[in-house]
Amino acid sequence: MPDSVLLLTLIVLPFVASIGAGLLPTGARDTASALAGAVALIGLGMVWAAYPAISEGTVLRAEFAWMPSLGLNFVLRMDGFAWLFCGLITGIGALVVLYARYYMSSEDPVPRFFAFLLAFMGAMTGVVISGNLIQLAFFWELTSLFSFLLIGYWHHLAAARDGARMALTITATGGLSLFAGILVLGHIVGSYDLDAVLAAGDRIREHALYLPALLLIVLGALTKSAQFPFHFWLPHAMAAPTPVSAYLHSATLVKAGVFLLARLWPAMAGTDAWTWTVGLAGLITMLIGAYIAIFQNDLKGLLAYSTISHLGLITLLLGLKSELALVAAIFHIINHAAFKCSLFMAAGIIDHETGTRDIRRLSGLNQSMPFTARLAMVAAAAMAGVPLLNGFLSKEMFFAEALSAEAPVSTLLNILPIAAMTASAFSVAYSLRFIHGAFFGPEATDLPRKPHEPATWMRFPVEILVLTCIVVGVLPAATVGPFLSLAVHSVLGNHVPYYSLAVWHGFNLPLLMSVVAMVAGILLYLLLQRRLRSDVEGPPVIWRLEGQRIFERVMVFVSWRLARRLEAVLGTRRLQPQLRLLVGIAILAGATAAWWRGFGPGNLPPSPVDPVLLLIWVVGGACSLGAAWLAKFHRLAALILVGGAGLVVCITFVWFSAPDLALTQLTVEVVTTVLLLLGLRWLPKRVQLPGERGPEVLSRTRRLRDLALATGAGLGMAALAYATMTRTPPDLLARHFLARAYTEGGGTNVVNVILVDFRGFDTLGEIFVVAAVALTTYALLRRFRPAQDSVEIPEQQRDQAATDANEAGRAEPGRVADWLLVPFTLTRLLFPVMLIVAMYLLLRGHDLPGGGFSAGMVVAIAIILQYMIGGTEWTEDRLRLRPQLWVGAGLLLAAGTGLAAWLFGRPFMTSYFAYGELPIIGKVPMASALIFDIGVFALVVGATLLMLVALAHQSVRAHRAAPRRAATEAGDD
Amino acid sequence: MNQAADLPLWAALPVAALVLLGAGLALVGSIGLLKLRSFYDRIHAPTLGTTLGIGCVLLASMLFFSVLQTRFVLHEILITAFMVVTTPVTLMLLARAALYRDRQEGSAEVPPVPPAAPPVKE
Amino acid sequence: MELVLSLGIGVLAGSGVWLLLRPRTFQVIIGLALLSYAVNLFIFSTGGLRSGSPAILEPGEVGTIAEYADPLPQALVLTAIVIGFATTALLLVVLLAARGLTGTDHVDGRERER
Amino acid sequence: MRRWLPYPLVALSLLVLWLLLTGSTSPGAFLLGGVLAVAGSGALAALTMPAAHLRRLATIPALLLDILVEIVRSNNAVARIILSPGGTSTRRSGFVRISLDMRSPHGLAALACILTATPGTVWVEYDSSDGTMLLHVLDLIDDEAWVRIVKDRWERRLMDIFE
Amino acid sequence: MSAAIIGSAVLIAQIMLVAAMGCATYRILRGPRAQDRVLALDTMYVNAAILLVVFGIRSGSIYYFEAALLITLLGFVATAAASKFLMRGEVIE
Amino acid sequence: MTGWIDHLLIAPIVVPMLAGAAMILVGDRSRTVVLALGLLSTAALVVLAIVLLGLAQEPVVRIYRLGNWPALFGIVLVLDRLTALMLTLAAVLGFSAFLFAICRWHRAGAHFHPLFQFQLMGLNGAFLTGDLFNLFVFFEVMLAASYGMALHGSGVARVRAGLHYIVINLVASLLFLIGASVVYGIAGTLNMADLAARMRSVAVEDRGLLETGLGILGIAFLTKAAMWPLGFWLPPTYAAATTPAAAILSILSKVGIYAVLRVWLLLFGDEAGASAGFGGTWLLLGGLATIAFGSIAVLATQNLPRLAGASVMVSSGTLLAAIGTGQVAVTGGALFYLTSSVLAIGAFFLLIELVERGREVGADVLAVTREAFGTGEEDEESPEHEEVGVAIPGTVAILGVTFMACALLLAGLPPLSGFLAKFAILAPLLTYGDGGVPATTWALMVALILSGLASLIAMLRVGIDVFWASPAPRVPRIALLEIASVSLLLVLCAALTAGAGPAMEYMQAAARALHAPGDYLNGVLAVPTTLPGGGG
Ligand code: NA
Ligand code: NA
Repeated sequence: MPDSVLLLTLIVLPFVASIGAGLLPTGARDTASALAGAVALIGLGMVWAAYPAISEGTVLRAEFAWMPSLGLNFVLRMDGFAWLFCGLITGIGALVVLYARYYMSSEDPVPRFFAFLLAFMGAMTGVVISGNLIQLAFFWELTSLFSFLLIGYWHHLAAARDGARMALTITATGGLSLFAGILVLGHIVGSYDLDAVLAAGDRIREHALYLPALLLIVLGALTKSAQFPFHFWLPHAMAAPTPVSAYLHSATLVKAGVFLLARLWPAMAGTDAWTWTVGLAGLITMLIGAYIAIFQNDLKGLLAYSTISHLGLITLLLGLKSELALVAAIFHIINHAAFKCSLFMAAGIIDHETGTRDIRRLSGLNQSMPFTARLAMVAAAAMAGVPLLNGFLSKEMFFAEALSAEAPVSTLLNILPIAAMTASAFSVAYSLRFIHGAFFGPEATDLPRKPHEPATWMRFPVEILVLTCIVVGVLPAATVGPFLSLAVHSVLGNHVPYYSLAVWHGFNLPLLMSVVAMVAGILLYLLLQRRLRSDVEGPPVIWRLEGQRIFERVMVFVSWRLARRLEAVLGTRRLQPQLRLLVGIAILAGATAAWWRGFGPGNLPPSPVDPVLLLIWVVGGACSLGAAWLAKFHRLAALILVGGAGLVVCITFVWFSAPDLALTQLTVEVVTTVLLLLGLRWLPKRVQLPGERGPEVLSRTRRLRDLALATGAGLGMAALAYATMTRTPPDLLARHFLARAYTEGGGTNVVNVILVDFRGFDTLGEIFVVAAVALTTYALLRRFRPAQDSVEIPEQQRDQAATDANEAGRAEPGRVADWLLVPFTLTRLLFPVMLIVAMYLLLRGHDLPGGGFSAGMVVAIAIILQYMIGGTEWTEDRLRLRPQLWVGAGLLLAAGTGLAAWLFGRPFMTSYFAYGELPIIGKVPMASALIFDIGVFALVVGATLLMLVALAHQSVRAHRAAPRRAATEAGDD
Repeated sequence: MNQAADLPLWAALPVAALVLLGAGLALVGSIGLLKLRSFYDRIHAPTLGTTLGIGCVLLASMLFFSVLQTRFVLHEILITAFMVVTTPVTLMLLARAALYRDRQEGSAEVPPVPPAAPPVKE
Repeated sequence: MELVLSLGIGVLAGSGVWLLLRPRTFQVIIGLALLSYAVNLFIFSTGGLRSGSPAILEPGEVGTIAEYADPLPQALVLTAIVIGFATTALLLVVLLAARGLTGTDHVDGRERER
Repeated sequence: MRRWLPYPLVALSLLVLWLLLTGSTSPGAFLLGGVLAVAGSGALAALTMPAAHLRRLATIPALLLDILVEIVRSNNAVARIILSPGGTSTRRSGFVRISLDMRSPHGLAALACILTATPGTVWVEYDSSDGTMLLHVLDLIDDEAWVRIVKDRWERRLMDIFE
Repeated sequence: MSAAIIGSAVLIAQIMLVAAMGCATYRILRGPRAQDRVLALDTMYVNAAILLVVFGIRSGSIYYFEAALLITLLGFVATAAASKFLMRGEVIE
Repeated sequence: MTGWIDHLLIAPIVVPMLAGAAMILVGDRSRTVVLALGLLSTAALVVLAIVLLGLAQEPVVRIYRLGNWPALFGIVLVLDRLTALMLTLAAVLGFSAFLFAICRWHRAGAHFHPLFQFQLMGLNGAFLTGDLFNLFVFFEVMLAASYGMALHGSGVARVRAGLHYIVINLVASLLFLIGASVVYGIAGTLNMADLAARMRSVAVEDRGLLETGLGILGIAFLTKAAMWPLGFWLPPTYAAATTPAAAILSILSKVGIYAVLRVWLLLFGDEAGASAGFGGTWLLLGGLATIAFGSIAVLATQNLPRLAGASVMVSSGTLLAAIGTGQVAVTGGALFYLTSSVLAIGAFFLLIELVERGREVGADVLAVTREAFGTGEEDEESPEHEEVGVAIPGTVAILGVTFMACALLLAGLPPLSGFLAKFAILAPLLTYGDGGVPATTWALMVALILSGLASLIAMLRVGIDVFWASPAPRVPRIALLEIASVSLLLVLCAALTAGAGPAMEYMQAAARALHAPGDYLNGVLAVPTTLPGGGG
């Protein structure tokens, strides 16, 4: 089988099967477990198939391009070490699947469970056979993710949710740190390829960035392997179904951390920094984990802390500067997987059969489930390091290393043997507690369920694992020896030290230490009997130091309270500060650039001051400042002043030879004023109260700040304008347009030719803006709901209605019709006049000031005038306006004119003009631009009316609603 | 201003006079806006500008362009016509609005609402 | 003349910014109107100021920069005026809707509590 | 004819308007102007404008001349009032209520235009139920004089034309 | 000669007209009543229209005429709307 | 003179333009016709975008001279890799949002469909145009339509947020105008390529003024890109908008990024003479601040729409900072990130509503106290029934999977493209500093990692709360099209992961072209082979 097929099958199959399992129906327990089991066995088969090549020292490798430009390829790489892990993953995986089939309730929707388990298997495989470190980080995070899903499988339980959340938060954070560390490592080495990195050990250790890389990567490994101070997530992960714990928390997930440390050992280990970080963390974890484990009342909790402790042991071994320690570490990885997995399974059986895992409630199970008890005892003995079991062997190696390792500082060296013995004694104590507490003593009578032996196949995986513990313990060299050698060789290459896997090394110091630890452990357990039976939760001395509590406090503070406070400080949801910032930063941006480079007035001699325009701008400035002053309490005045300022702008345009601008400005001015007046009716009355004058200190400073900003903006604009105006304007475009407006654009009004031809695309976009706005206002006004105090009919009208009601024989609107009699007549007469003027502006636009826009505005004004004087109903009875139709037709006409050029093989918006000869009329200019302008015209008429009429209709609605409201109010009284 | 040089003196003098007269009337009207005491007095002031004021200037403009272009320019008539038609609309609405507001405040300056007329029998 | 117009633009912009920073929606819309006058004039002014130059070509004429004002800024201003008009209308309707829905004409849709 | 050209006089005025605007008397201008004028009068018809039937057209020029004279006279008078230093204190302004006989909306509109166009008088209010009009006069010396001026000088002549 | 006469007359006239606009502005600013402000705006429009006609004479160009025309034809709509607002509390009923 | 293939350049603008206009004409008369037009247009845009993506890979920069005027005097559309990429993103997002909208949301107010088309037209126009003022116009088209989209459905929250959104954008538009007119006043051109060509030769005494104008212009862009402290408007606006509107709005902030990429790299590249690298540090610092603030905002909310809005800020900040480093390869990575983040955030916005549909009213209020971090009292469950899993209904399961996918994308975790996107920025960033690694690189690295962590924590909090902690989830009614539209975007993210190699090559090529705009300049400013002028 080619390497690539083998490796791909190994990694892809679990994911594919995971999707398959996820799609199974809820009740398909057998199908799902069969699928999962088959995948694990196939994987195991693949591992088996790879053995011949691996045993020859070949590294299986398959590489696929992924992001080659960034040095990221999908590399699958299996050496002896990876092979060993693959064996653990698939082999123990198969056993766990079998166990889970019986453990999980038939009511449980297990296909989901197996889907997660399979995906996890794939991710874990990915971690161990990644040949690219980025890819390793990729799968690393996936293991966190799927372990999260597995831990939270029973998400209806709060403990499961919390445990899952904590596990993911910590391991994924570690994963991100690992990712960063790998990036730094890649920067040092110049490649993320594992082989390249492993080959560059010396360069890495000497690089300035070694320490950051080391810290980041170690952080990732320690979090994953539940090392102090990140250990606390693991006990909470016990909320997962027991098969999950048996798989993830003994053999796979938590081993990923130590796997990584071992993997990178040749590249990164061997420095003081390494020993201090990795070794110290392992040492502390080993002790704390073992100590706490003694005081756990939950069987799984005990096993969890024991796992922490054993992983601490492995980490400590990896942290030492010794090849032999590495051998011991790898050996213990295997051993721990076997005994811990079987113990988890045993704990699960107890839980399954009795309904509880509380050591204090359990008792005398030896009677009801003797076979399980034997199995558990053997496994626990292996955990305690009893001779002739696998745990003893690696423990002996550890003791030997503790005595001989070279530590960076002698103090560490001195405490190592003592620490090793202490931890070992603790592990004896908690192993005793596990066995003694659950299986011995009088038979418990108040258990939730009546205990009996589990189903045969549920016990089978435990039997296999316990058997392994015994066989390895008795015949280490013959059984595990070759595999261990393979793994060690693939990590250390040529530097493998001599080590012996014999059961008996003669009477030596390590053996003495073992005996002492054993005796001390038994004594400790006996001493603690009373305390352990009491209801006191947690270990003495450090019971307050609960990692979870601290973690949650910190998380709530940092990620919620602090974040909210910071968001309030650094951000705002109010408009005024946002605008202040925007204006302020714009001023700053301009000022900084100006200050950096400096700009002064240009060299153009200033044109002589026209006293008339000067005076006009005195008026304009007064209007502008007046509007700013009065806008709060005298809205109408402000509006009128804006009108005045607009008029000044309009005159300025005239002054500087821009009649088109003047016309447009004027029409826009009028329509805007009418619009704002229409809106004024719906705003609250705002009158200046006597008390409102004196501004408080706070608001005074705020006003001063705003005044400064406004002054800054004004001065800035003035400076910018003056500097621009006094520079010779570049005239390339101007020349071009002036020269070609008539000859190539067919019009004498250059501005209009630019608008409808040279830059007609701008105009096309512009009318779509108008259309979009009109549609939006229409849509918004359809849902308009006036404020409570604006709903009522204005008092003017109510007063008049009351007066009219007193007059017999006069209908309510009578008076109004009277006052409006003359204006009514005159404005109706003006209607056709305005239309004719509009046509005039439209048709001559290309050659003379005018054009579609101003013409459209005039028509809209003409119509709105009728609305104003005649009233909505009257006008709409007579003029059937379909503003939306005008809008649509206008847009299509304008766009269609642009499109028509395609028919002639020209680009969009290419114009066409010619002078046609017509009888009687004579020469007639025919320009496609005119049709375009007519489109603009139609759109402007439609859009303006759509907005104005929609706004006007609100009054009609209010009038209709008012009597209704009056009626209901009367009914309420 | 270049074209003005081409204007014969006989035309220039009346054009100048008319322009000054018109502008003067408009100014006087606007001064009235400042000087006159009540709103109802002030409402008369701008009509100086809207009638004779603009009329004189338009006449000047007609004269100026007609002589220069040696043909009649009659555009300006339109402005006059528009002014005549539009001014009453504004002023009537405005006067009426002021009347309403003053009555509302019970001002003694304005006449009260006329007594109810006898119902008209059809 | 340039100084006069620059100062005019400055006054319009300053008044506009002042109003923009006020708390009432109506003040804001008036401020934006003034600001867009300032900006329109500014765009217009970038083509240089030409008083009394002809605005329209003679038929068949090839215009020159010596005689005519730069027409491009004018075209840009026209587009800007139209877009400004449309957005002012929209803002008006939105502020009315906000006033209707929230019951206040404060820009934040609620009075500032102090 | 009525259907296509509801207001011939209006249409004619619109044509004149068009010709004045374009400043052209070419056949093309006439043709286009004519079409637009007819369309414009149609638009007016849509607004259900009551048609005016003018009579005694011959009196119009004299009326216009009178109006012009009156405008010049009152411009002078009002300008004096404004400019004279004490003009504001000795003068009395006030409202005059005048009962009108004219009912034609066109006639009333014309009257309003005349009164507004002559500085010193402003039409304030009109009550159709009894046909009274409220006039504000800047320089009100004699109420009755104003009633006479309005009724004799303007209303009667307008009624001749419009009713 | 003609140029000087017309030129100075036009300049004086324009200054008078701007002064007139200034008066109107003062009235807008001072009020006291809303109707005064509306009236002043109307006056301002008229003065502006006259100013533009005079400017037409000054520049000898007929292209500014339309602006004056539009001011007279459309300017009143704004003031009429404001008046209507004062009179009835809303512009369109 | 122009082959049909040249017209393809303008088709992304013309198609929605015509569709929208026709929709207005049809009005309320036939809903079917409107829907058919919409479907036709949005689907056509996807096809067009793919074709243009192909065209963009040809070595020449394609240009389209509107009105057949030479590039200097008329307006040109330019197609390069970046443009094609942005067009594709807009088209895909548009298509998804359209499918989502027609299930129910388009009935929430009037004129949804034409506004939607105009929105797409504005976006496409902004991406295609090569003219600074025309860019303004299309910004306005886009914004005008976006106002409609943001306000679609009305209601207090939308109107309140919409008011802020509109006012701020109006001010930003004015700044844009000021900047553009200074550019015209000094450089005398509006064509971006021409402007770039003239940058070197700007007189010393004019350079300060020009840079002032460009600085102001930059503020306008950065406001739209929601850079801190100019982007506070974004989360509330997007959160308040209706779902499809929010999805389509989410690409709007990227238009600001696009503008920065386009204009800034064009004008201030290495060839800009004295102005080279103008403001780059500010871009980088602003980006970092935006990441920080966005991450804080992500953490500070339990409300999914706000969370999504804050995520948009994080993504904007990341892009700004990456661009601010001024390195080609980092820009390439940024483009990869841009693609991934647009798709992810779009999917997330669509998903949020589906998720919330199944939630009980007020659930999240309770959740904050009860389940923020499990600090509340533990639930009391009876031990007999506890250890049996709860079956998850299919709909909820699909939602859960899609939610998880979005969470992973936002947090930058594998297996979807979020992880690779961060890698694509970080890897070249670290590789560059061959001597020492500059502090800003570390800062950006920390910011990226921590922002991912913040997203993870926030999404975890909300996800657990929604999918796990709610008692007996009510199965929401979800149309197939709705979930399909979300899935489409997520599948694209997966495809981006799988095809990361070719995708990254495209992005790198685009980045190289952006940093060395010689081809762009030559392509745009080439003398047309045909006679100019539209006459005759
Ligand atoms: Na016990
Ligand atoms: Na009068």
